[in-house]
Amino acid sequence: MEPVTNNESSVVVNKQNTVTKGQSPWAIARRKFVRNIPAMLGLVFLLFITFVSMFAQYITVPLEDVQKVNLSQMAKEPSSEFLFGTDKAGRDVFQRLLYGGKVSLTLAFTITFCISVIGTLVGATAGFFGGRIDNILMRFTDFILTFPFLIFVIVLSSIFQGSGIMTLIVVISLLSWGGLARLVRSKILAEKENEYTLSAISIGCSPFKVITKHLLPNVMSTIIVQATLLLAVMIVVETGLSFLGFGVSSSTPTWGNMLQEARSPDVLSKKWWIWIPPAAVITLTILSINFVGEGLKDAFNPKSSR
Amino acid sequence: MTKLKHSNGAPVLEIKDLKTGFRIGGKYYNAVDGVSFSVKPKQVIGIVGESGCGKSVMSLSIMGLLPKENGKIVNGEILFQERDLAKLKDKEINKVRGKDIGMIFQEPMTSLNPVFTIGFQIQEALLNHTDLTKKEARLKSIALLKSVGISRPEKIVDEYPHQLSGGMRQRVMIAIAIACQPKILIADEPTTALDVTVQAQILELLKEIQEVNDMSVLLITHDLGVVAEMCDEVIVMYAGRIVEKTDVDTLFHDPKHPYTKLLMGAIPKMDEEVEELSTIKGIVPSLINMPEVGCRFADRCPQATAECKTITPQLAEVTPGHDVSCLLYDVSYPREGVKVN
Amino acid sequence: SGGANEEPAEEKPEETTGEETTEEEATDEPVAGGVATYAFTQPFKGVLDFAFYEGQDDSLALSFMSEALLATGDDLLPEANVATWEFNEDQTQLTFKIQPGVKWHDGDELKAEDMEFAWYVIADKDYPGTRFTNVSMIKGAQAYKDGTADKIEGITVVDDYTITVTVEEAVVNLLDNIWTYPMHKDHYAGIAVADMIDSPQVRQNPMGFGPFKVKNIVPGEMIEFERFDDYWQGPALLDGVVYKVIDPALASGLLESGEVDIMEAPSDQYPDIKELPNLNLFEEPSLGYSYIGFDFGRYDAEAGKVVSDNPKFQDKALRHAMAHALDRQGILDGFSNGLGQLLNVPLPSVSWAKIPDDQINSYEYDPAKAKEILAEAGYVDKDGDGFVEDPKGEKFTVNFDAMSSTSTAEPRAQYILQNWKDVGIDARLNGGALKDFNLFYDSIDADDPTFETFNGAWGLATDPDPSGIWLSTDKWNMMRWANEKSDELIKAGVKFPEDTSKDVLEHRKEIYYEWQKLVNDELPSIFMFQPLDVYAANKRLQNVDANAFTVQKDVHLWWIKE
Amino acid sequence: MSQAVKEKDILLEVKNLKTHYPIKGGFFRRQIGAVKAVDGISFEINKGETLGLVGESGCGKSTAGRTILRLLEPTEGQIIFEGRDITNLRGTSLRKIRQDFQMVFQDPYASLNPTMMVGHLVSEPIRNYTKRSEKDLQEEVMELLTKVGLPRDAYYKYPHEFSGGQRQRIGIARALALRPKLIIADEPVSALDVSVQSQVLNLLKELQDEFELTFLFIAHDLSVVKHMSDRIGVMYLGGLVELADKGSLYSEPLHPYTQALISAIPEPDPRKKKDRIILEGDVPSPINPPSGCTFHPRCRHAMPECQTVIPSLKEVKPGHRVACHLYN
Amino acid sequence: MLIYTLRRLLGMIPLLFLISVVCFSLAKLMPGDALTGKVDPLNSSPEYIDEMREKMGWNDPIHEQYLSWVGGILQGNFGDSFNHKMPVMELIGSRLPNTIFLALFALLITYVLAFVMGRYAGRHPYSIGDYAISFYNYLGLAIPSFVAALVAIWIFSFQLGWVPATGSIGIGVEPGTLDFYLSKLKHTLLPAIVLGAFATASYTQFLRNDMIESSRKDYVRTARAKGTKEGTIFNKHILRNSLIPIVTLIGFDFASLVGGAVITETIFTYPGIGYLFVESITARDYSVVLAITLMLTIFTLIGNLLADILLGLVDPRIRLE
Ligand SMILES: Nc1ncnc2c1ncn2[C@@H]1O[C@H](COP(=O)(O)OP(=O)(O)OP(=O)(O)O)[C@@H](O)[C@H]1O
Ligand SMILES: Nc1ncnc2c1ncn2[C@@H]1O[C@H](COP(=O)(O)OP(=O)(O)OP(=O)(O)O)[C@@H](O)[C@H]1O
Ligand SMILES: [Mg+2]
Ligand SMILES: [Mg+2]
Repeated sequence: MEPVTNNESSVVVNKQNTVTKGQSPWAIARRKFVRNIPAMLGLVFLLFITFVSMFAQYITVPLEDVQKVNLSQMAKEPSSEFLFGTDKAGRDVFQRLLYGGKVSLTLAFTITFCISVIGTLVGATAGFFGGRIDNILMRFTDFILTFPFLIFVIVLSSIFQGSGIMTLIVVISLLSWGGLARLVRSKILAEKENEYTLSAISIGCSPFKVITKHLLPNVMSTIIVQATLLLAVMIVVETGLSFLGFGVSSSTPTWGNMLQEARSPDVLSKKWWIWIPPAAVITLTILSINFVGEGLKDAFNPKSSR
Repeated sequence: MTKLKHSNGAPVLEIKDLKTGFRIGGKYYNAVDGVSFSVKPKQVIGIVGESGCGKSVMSLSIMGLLPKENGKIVNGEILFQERDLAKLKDKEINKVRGKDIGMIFQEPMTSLNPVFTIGFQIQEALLNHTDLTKKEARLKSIALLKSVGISRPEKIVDEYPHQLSGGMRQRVMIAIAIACQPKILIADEPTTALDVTVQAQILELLKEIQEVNDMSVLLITHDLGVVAEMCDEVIVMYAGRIVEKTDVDTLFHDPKHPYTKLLMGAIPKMDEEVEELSTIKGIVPSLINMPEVGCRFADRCPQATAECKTITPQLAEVTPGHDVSCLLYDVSYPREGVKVN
Repeated sequence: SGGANEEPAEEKPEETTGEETTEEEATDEPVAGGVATYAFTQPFKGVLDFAFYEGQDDSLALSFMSEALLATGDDLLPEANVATWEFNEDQTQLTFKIQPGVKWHDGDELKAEDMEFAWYVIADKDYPGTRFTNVSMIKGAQAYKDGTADKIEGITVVDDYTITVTVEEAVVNLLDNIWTYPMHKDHYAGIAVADMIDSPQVRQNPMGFGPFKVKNIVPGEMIEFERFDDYWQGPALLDGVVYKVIDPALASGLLESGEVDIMEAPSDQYPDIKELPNLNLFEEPSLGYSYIGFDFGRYDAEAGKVVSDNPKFQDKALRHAMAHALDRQGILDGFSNGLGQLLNVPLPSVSWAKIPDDQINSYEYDPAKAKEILAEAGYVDKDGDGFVEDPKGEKFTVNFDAMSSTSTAEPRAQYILQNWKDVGIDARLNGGALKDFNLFYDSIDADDPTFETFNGAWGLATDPDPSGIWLSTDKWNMMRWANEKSDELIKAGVKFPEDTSKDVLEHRKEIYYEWQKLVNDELPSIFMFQPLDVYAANKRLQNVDANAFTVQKDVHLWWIKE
Repeated sequence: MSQAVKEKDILLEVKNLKTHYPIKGGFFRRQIGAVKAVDGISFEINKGETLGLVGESGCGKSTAGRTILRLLEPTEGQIIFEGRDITNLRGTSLRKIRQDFQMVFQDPYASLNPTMMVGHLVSEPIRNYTKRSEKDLQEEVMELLTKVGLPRDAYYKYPHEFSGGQRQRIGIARALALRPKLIIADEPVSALDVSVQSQVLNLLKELQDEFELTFLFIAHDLSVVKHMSDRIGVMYLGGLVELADKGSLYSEPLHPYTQALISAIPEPDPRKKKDRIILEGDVPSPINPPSGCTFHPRCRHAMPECQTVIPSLKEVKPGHRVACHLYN
Repeated sequence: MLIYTLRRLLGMIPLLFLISVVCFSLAKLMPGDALTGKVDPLNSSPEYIDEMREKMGWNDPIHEQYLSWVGGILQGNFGDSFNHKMPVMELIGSRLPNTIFLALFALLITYVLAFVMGRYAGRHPYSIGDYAISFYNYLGLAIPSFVAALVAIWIFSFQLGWVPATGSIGIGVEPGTLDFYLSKLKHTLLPAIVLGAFATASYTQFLRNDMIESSRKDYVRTARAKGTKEGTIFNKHILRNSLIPIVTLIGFDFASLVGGAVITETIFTYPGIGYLFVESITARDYSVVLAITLMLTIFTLIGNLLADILLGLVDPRIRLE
């Protein structure tokens, strides 16, 4: 019988001096997560797609060759030579998919990371200190949140067009940390009510220590879950923007740029192999991210039993 | 106050060998494990025991309110007016709930629906079981509020739960429970969340209502003081089983079960000075760690012998009206040095 | 398309039988009735007067309801429409004679004063449109615009049907340039010029004397036209026409389903549309071309002319090599479905002034030759990185820019770079990305130093005069290419021959041939190709014909065969 | 243990302490009022004694405790610790003084950071104030854990692996880690079952003897307070209404509120009959406390002057202070 | 409540001011203007372009341009669209109803679907129906709206021909007639479904989970103890509590739907605000871009306010002051 989180059950009264280590909440969450089949499948898929994308150059040909237009093999159907066929410029869809994944995923991961950092920083500071600091930070967050996101990204990306994906990352990150900051703040406010915060202060922890050692680990699960969902959103944002022509420059392969080809009905109807793979990969990726997110949420939820 | 009204009428409610289980990881574990007792008309029965000993589960079993996902009555009968409540369908038991048996819960703060007015929530009980019109029901609910000691009931009917204090909410809960003048009121720790002075008010109210309505009351609590004050008969539970059952006076002045004795010694008394309170070592075993055979208290019992772990004691009458479930008093296992008083 | 992305203004359909013959023509007798749907792929603005409109979106709609005094023939020469014209001796006076009995949609007769009114509106100081260049040659028009005169000196209304204009200076292409769309004076009575563009007279009840009149306008979405029974060439056969805006992506589907009867087919859907059995296709070379320009220098605003001071592309051999390196036919076939024809001079193939191809260099795709030329010019790979160094031995890279307008823009740019790399030129996409239309032209305007070669497109006029973009004084000389010889020829091309007996057309032809040879040889930009416009019409729609600039020819003769 | 207390050995003195929570509102979100959670209380705690503080929920016990620890800013009044006014300490000096008083919290579930190992939880206060080798620390913490009745390997476990009573022991160990002079225990047993409660109470008493601790023991259960304390203060609506030795408080409660409170406690003996004083109504809101004596609207003995004059806490008998006009 | 609303409205003023500054600066930072690349020797001339730029004030110092712009707005004048040659307000006024109609329609679909499915799944958790709904939800969350739009067009317009794929109104219908409204409905159906049906997922999931959670609440037990029927318990006690958070999001949603319609409108060439915006960005039609941005910002602000007020109205526990 395995130890249950039920408070009364698993107290190990150890008479000998052997040291048995306890299970941290993280370890418990990990165990719960590992048992969640959809979440694990999602994670495996996500890791797989990330891995093959990140190592695209070792798996297939170098980027320059992938980008090479080949007029003699345009829009070829999938075959043994071209796993997913070729696009209208004669480029191997499969190879582009890998490189596209590299850019799309890097973008999504980086943006998510930036958002998480900014959002956490702002949210935690505002929530912990309260008062004037909170007021100022939250007004600023409101300000950011008021911008119609898509509209502003479009405007900004037409200002900074061509200056690479770095700018896109900065632009999107700066525009979208507001929600997370609010969430973190409210979580911190709630956690602050818990007596352990008072207890930390009363044993002489500095505010910095209270935030980093006591509050953040407790809101971390929320942040992680939220970041996972954000990751999915960011993939949609990248693909959507690129689809509209306001995202990553079309000279770089990304899933969104690949999908853009489907705007031509000819491709949409007759050359399914050009757009179905990116569409499917996008959908599957988001699906698996959502599964992972759901799994994490479940794993972190002390009430859930799995 | 406790006029020991041992009325000799037929029991209103009779529980026979009730076993209620919860599914944990695919297996059922009994949180209530073979409980039998009966409630006579106008009797106030107290049920005491530590947290987790199955008091609430038992009361929920009677009301058919066990969580559907993982809880069910495994065995036993709950006889009420010649019907076995344990076997009734949802629809049928719905007609009993709130009408013949009322119930109030521990948490007055969360037991009322925050988005409906007080009036609505009382009327609902009335409309469920009577043919009153809405208007009549409203008037009745105002009367009910008044009867549970709420001043300005005309105003309170239209207020929302969050506008009331804990004590007032518990009064509202009582009003709901007695709306249809039930035969039995089950009160699951009705005052645990309240302050002593408010507790005193509520207990006073309960007594009054019990008398006026001629109800039987099943009062669940872990506060021995409340039991002493309110009850005619007391049932002490431990880990899903009844360990001792007797009238209130006997229990407090002549407790038999070691658990009961320890429990009594653990509470500081107002008028006595003790340097050290008695303690019970260890904790209640959790459902899944429950020993299969033997006395469930054996692990913590200072008087336990080896047999206690192998022989399951039965609840048996030791002296008239005093049932104990302990090998110490079981005549079929006489031992040396057993002090039977 | 980019560059002069607006369609040239002289798109008046007129009565000539097209040389285009499509499959089986209708054998039956025309039947009146029915409504045809003409689709366009961008929302129209609804500025429904030729004097004010700006884009093709409105001009296509206008073509159903408005006409000009003159029209343009399939050979791109002016023709009479509702008026004939006459020049005086020294070619400084032009007289229009309007055919009597031409009715506006409100029943009033078209009069000379309507033409006069149009010129006055355009020359007005409050006129917000772009057409002043089309009246500026009239004597006194500038003065009127500046407010120094209250009449335009050069305009004389002789009688109701006759009007004469005097021009400042005789030019050979006056007829091509002068504004000939009348505006119904009474229709605009009481409206200040500044307010006209927003007035209901333009927006809701536009006025013309074409075969159809407006019945209903859904802004930005569609215009319903109904037959105008008093049309001067007799009532149209169709009951009406619907001008409808659709998503380009859906063109082929809508054509297939018959929801759209006729439209210019988006080139990317050509393969699809070609396959549709219910359509007739009309393929016409359009008035425009794409090119890759070299950056020769900058525009000196103070001096008002371009200065070709960028040393990079001064070597003609380099330019020739880069042209030979390009697989233009491949690009055309690969990215434009082969819809176009290569060209080597900036004149439309249908123009009378176009030099025959055998007299000029056609710059075939020949990488070997390109490498040869490069090597001769001193561009050789000295450090063995696979790319040539310049004659001084320094690293040689070429930046390339293109607009991100269509979905094929990216692979096309990629392919062009590949072509150049194949002959050893280290060509790169400037900044790693395509630029949107605005940034592209902003950078050119600002003489962005990173701009070295760029893929643009131009619209072509019916008249061959290349001034406006090819003179060294033109601000729109995007290559910043200054060449004295070229300037001379361009200026001579619009002058009347000194030998007055010489045929003006022949005279100009000679000059333009010479200019084309020069440009073809100097190659300030690599001329890519002239696109082919494809018009698709449902087979039920009869009497449809197209030329280089329109499919809306003789719309009053269209009819529907069920 | 209280025998050893020398009369004038005052550890902590609280003078006219007030803590108000501001209420914001109105158009400009100005402060429009205050929750007068603690409204002028004065008492002192002698070295080595246990002062109990009882009162109903919301009467300001926790607020008082927290204010004394300077976890909340006092609105008014003075807190004097070992003769030193600590009311206005800030920053480092405040952190320094915190070594000397510690707190045991009510909710054993919420007061331990669930993400930290017990060993770290308990050693954290030491880490905050001293530099010690990891090994020493571990030894010390394990020692401490055994002191409070936990196994040594609890060090490596997480709070969720313990029962409520055990968690409360962890909390106590943590409070003891710095060997503080004063421990404020804020309802340390109210969330526990009787059997467990008695364990914790016994433990606290033991520890008090062993470490010569001074306690401010807050609870709403009068019998528990009485069991634990030498002297007891009774709070009502932010004010201290009575302060006396536990013996005299129980045998001879003076304030009508204290009398009602004591009589409300159900006696675990059915044979004892008491005259129950049932209070009318609810405790008024601390935002708008009644004028004069805050208890007057519910008081059986209310006199006209109770409505206007605020009674002050006066010593009416040796060691027995009460704030009531009846004893003027 | 009134005071609360007023205070919130007042609080918007500085925010709006800041946002207008940001918007304006951004618009001016975009490369090119409405006249860029209008290179057409036949129709235009460099002189004309210079003259127009001067006339439009595009050569003035930026703060002066800003002041005159803001000055105009304060008088209700957002300037003229350069591209459409008409006052911006009129232009937006002609497109806004379409977008609002689309947004409301989508909102209706979202809420109805979410309500029906969420209620079912919440009442019958872990049933086959629940799993089917979950499956739909996961797909809904994973398929980006533009992919859905493309597929929907292909299937419903091209293959099945049920609904038109573009525009907002059919040919030859008189405004005001029944046909007119039917035609509008038909045109809006597909984009609304794509916009609405795919937004459903998160709400459905939310409603379901909240209902399951609510059904474990103490007050539900109380209701059962009163003898209330199961149906009533779900439809009244549980649903009422679970709907509150969703319903109050309507205001917020509406604002974000209007702003988020960019992609959908563009794909469906649905002449609404989103499409106009993309069009105007490409054409650098500043006055329109600015007006739309500002308008959507105000929508967002009002939406947020509305959400809060709604919450205060439906949830008796929350009092706004
Ligand atoms: N829904 C449930 N699922 C699984 N186990 C349950 C459930 N409800 C109660 N139990 C278990 O049943 C046992 C008895 O619980 P019950 O609530 O009856 O205790 P109690 O005596 O009422 O305690 P308390 O004084 O805390 O109310 C406990 O071990 C508890 O963990
Ligand atoms: N952060 C706060 N903001 C505003 N009011 C508060 C705050 N904390 C407590 N209060 C109010 O102050 C009063 C006193 O609260 P306090 O927590 O000190 O009471 P208590 O006696 O400890 O009660 P309990 O027995 O419930 O712990 C209460 O009315 C409470 O509502
Ligand atoms: Mg219980
Ligand atoms: Mg407290």
